[in-house]
Amino acid sequence: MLDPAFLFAGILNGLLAGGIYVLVAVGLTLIYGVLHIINFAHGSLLMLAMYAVFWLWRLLGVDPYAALPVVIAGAFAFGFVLYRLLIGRYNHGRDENILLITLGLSIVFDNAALLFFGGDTQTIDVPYAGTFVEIGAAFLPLPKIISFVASLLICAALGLYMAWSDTGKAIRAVAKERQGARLVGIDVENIFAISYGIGIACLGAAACLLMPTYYVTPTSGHAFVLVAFTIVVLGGMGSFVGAAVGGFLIGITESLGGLFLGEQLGQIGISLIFILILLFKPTGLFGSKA
Amino acid sequence: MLEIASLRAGYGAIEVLRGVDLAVGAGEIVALLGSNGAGKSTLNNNVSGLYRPFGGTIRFDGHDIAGAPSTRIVEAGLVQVPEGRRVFPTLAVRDNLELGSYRRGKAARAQNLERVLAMFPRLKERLTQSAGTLSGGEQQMLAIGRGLMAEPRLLILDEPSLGLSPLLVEEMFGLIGQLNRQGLAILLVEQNVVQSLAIAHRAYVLENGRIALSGKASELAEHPDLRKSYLGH
Amino acid sequence: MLEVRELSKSFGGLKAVDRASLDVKPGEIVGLIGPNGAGKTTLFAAIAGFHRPDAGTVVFEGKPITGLPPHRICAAGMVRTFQITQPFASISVRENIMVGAYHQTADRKRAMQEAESVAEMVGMTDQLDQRGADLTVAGRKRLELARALATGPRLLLLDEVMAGLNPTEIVEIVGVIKDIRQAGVTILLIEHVMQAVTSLAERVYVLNQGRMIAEGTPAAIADDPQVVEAYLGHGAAKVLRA
Amino acid sequence: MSRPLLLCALGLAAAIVYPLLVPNYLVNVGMLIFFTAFIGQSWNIAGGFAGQTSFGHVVFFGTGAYTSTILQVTYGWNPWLAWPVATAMGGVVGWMIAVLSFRAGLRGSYFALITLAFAEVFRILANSVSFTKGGLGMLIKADQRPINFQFKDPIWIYYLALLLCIVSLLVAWHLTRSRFGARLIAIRENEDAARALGIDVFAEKVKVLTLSGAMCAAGGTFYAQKYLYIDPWIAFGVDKSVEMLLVSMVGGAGTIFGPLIGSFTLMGINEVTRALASVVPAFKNVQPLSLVVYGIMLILIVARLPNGLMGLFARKPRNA
Repeated sequence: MLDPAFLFAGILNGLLAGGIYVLVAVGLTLIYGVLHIINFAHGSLLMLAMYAVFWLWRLLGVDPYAALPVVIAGAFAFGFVLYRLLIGRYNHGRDENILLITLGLSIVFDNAALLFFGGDTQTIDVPYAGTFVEIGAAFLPLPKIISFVASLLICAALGLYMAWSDTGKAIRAVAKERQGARLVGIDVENIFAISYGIGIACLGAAACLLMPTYYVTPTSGHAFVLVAFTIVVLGGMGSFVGAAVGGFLIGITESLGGLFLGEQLGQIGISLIFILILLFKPTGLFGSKA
Repeated sequence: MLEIASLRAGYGAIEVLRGVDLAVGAGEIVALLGSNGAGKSTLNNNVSGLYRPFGGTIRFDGHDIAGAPSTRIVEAGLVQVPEGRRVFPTLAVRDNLELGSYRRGKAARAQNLERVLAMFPRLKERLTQSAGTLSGGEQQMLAIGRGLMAEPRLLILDEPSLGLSPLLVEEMFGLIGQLNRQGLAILLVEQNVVQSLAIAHRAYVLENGRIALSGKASELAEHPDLRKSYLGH
Repeated sequence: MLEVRELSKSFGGLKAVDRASLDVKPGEIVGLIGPNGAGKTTLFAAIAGFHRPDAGTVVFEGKPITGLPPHRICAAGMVRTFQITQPFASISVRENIMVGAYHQTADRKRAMQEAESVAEMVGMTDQLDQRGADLTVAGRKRLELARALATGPRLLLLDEVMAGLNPTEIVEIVGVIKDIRQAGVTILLIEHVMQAVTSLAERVYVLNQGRMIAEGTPAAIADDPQVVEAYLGHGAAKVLRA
Repeated sequence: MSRPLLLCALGLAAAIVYPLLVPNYLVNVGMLIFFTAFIGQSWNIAGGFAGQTSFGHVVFFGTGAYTSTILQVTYGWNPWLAWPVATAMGGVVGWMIAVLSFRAGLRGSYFALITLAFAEVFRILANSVSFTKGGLGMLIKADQRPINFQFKDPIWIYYLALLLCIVSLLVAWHLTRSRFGARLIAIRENEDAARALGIDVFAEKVKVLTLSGAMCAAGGTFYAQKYLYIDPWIAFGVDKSVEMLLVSMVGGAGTIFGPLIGSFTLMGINEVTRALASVVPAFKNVQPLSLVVYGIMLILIVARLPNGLMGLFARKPRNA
């Protein structure tokens, strides 16, 4: 029989992982919700951001948490420019085209990383990495708790920005009613680029929060791609609340799947959820229309 | 105020407007009439900068705005309330109105909001409701309210009576008259010929991309060709 | 030939078509008109199997076809065109029409011959090698007609073939449609260009806000007060005398 | 003889003579070009002609590779006999994925992503269940006799790859001249219009994915026999999916020779970067550089050249 304390620890671990997933998925769902494009380069961009955090630490000794503002700003700028120069220009009215372009980007990023950084696994040594906190029967690493709290705070800040600022409102307006937005004088193309930038900025934040406990290799992004898509599809494409709920659900599923089915087979849950949702409830839990 | 000369426009390879001349003076209500597919919405969308015209000029206050981006046109005070309302369905009524002053009229946002809400008390009751849950008539008021938040100097109303009950249609035309009496110039694009002619100073009838008739509204109402342009007979 | 009875179709509470009925007899050209948003295209889509109707029946040549998928309806001998033309952009006009012709035969040679003879009928012989994407608006409209015709239908549903055409092009396409009828194809058409409807259709149905409000000859329709009000607004019938 | 036919005959003659003139290493490169063109063509039939972009075509490849290998290793089948069974299994998997996805109405990007997820499920399963030997992979006992689908002289496997490639070209050629192919193209260009013209879009899409899956599975068996080893990552990893998509897209999706030209280009870039690596020591890992180049080509082609490299050769009829 399974020890309930064991189960509790599993769920807790899943929740903690879910915090980061939420952040990654919020970026993806924002991009989808506003631009109606699927950003296949999401994982690779996260990987690049993780390398940025790694090199900031290795070369300049910047603590990953201290790097947050810089990496977030840098990621935003990178996303903004990427959209302006490439993604915004060439959809030719077919959504697969953007999927293919972002696939092309991920091929370029992954292999450029391999070329320049090599295939070795890179980690950051921070003094607080070995600190654990005891909650019930579970021992949880302090950085994971920090990253969990910080992800939620960043998501909340983003939520407030979307609710209260003019730009945030304009983003939400553009998501559903582009022509109406143009007619009140919103520069829709600019809002698109800003939205893409914010989506990538979320990845920058996630990278800072991940690095103290995680490692980076040129294929690190892969682990997150299908997970992020699954969360977004589960929650409903374009839905923020959905991304949040989906992030935690997937975090827990993964954690418990690993517990019951073992490390290898445990991952199957994610893909199966993804397939089943697409086949039987493509609107997800909170989506309005697929 | 608005002067359009030999405007040619369309979508892709389709030429919808084949040389249109039209003008709206300060303080006027001008009605733009015509059956479906005559090119009324194409005209609006080119004036508002959603599309780039193929040729011709569009002048607003003497400046050529043909092909200028919509952001600049709104900034200049030429605001369109589009057909089908185009409100932001997931945003609250208040947010919809506030976004009306995204590009213009931001400084006086609070006063303008008061003014618009005084004009549409029904919107005041629903400030926190999302716009998608409003009825058709309420959405139309919201769309007009949103347009007014930009302190327009010329307001284009595209089919404001479409889909409204006869009672609401009366109310809508009353409102248009009221806005005009406050000094606002209005280009009214309508299918509802009789009521539009009753309220407008001058009118144009668009037929297959060209102006088929134009003149004083009172005279046009009597014109035998008006009916023919709609019913072919 | 075609009997539509009490057909209804709603989208999220909005009744786009509300118990509409119409009949088409063999050899006729029948018009379906109505102001913007009247539900004409929705009615067409429901007849041709693109939307499943909520209620009502569609009978074609005595066989019930309500709710059948479009390819089954096409196989029964009824085919529609689209208001916004949908050419297969990257292939030639000949290949476009052949897609329709393959409905009648699996043989490539015969499909090609059929495509060429249909092209001649709609006046596209010179454009057979042009890409679908490179056609002018008038060319696209003709292609739309030709492809549908190549499937060998007995009833053709035409959705605004004249929208976006200039007066000369309208005259030409009216001629083409008359030829098609002469060749034995019955036609039901949605149209905005009233002059064209008047010169083509023997009978006209008028749809307004999802309901069928009138039926008759084009001349009679134009005098119907309900129709006048639908087109020109409330009170128009009194104000505007013929 | 018409000019294109003459070119084909010349190309074929060159392909037949080529392995007789070059060292084994280059015979192997040639084999890879034709093999990649073959599996690329299997992608192209669904993704290029019918417009059903798949991101997980490797699911068929792996199905073929594992089916024949398991039949051979575990049940002692002769690989030549296992080959058609593996091919059929690929067809079945294609049919199943198509029925599920198209019944649910998935199109465009959604279809692409669900194929990716199916491939992941298969990979994780192959990694976990016992009859595939899990992550250890499966080794086919070397016994280099033609009766075992193993050849001592690489020239034979080269000719087999060439034959597969020719068959795939003929399939694609047939698509350009048949009703089935015309319908697929119509579906790619505009599903609604295709439907209106009497095409049973669902049935045709299922058919094409079944065909494509079967072809790709045949490639899987070929691969397993050539290298005598497969594991979950080789058989179901995302890399092969991307490779199939890339060669077709870069060469020209929906064209007969697109995958072959794309495959030729990919191998060409590979060889150039390999040569470069021997000169510039910093680039000691070759593979990523050629993929960077290839990724950039993919982006440029989607952005600027919808017909791929083929678009540079074939001048489209254009009306003045």
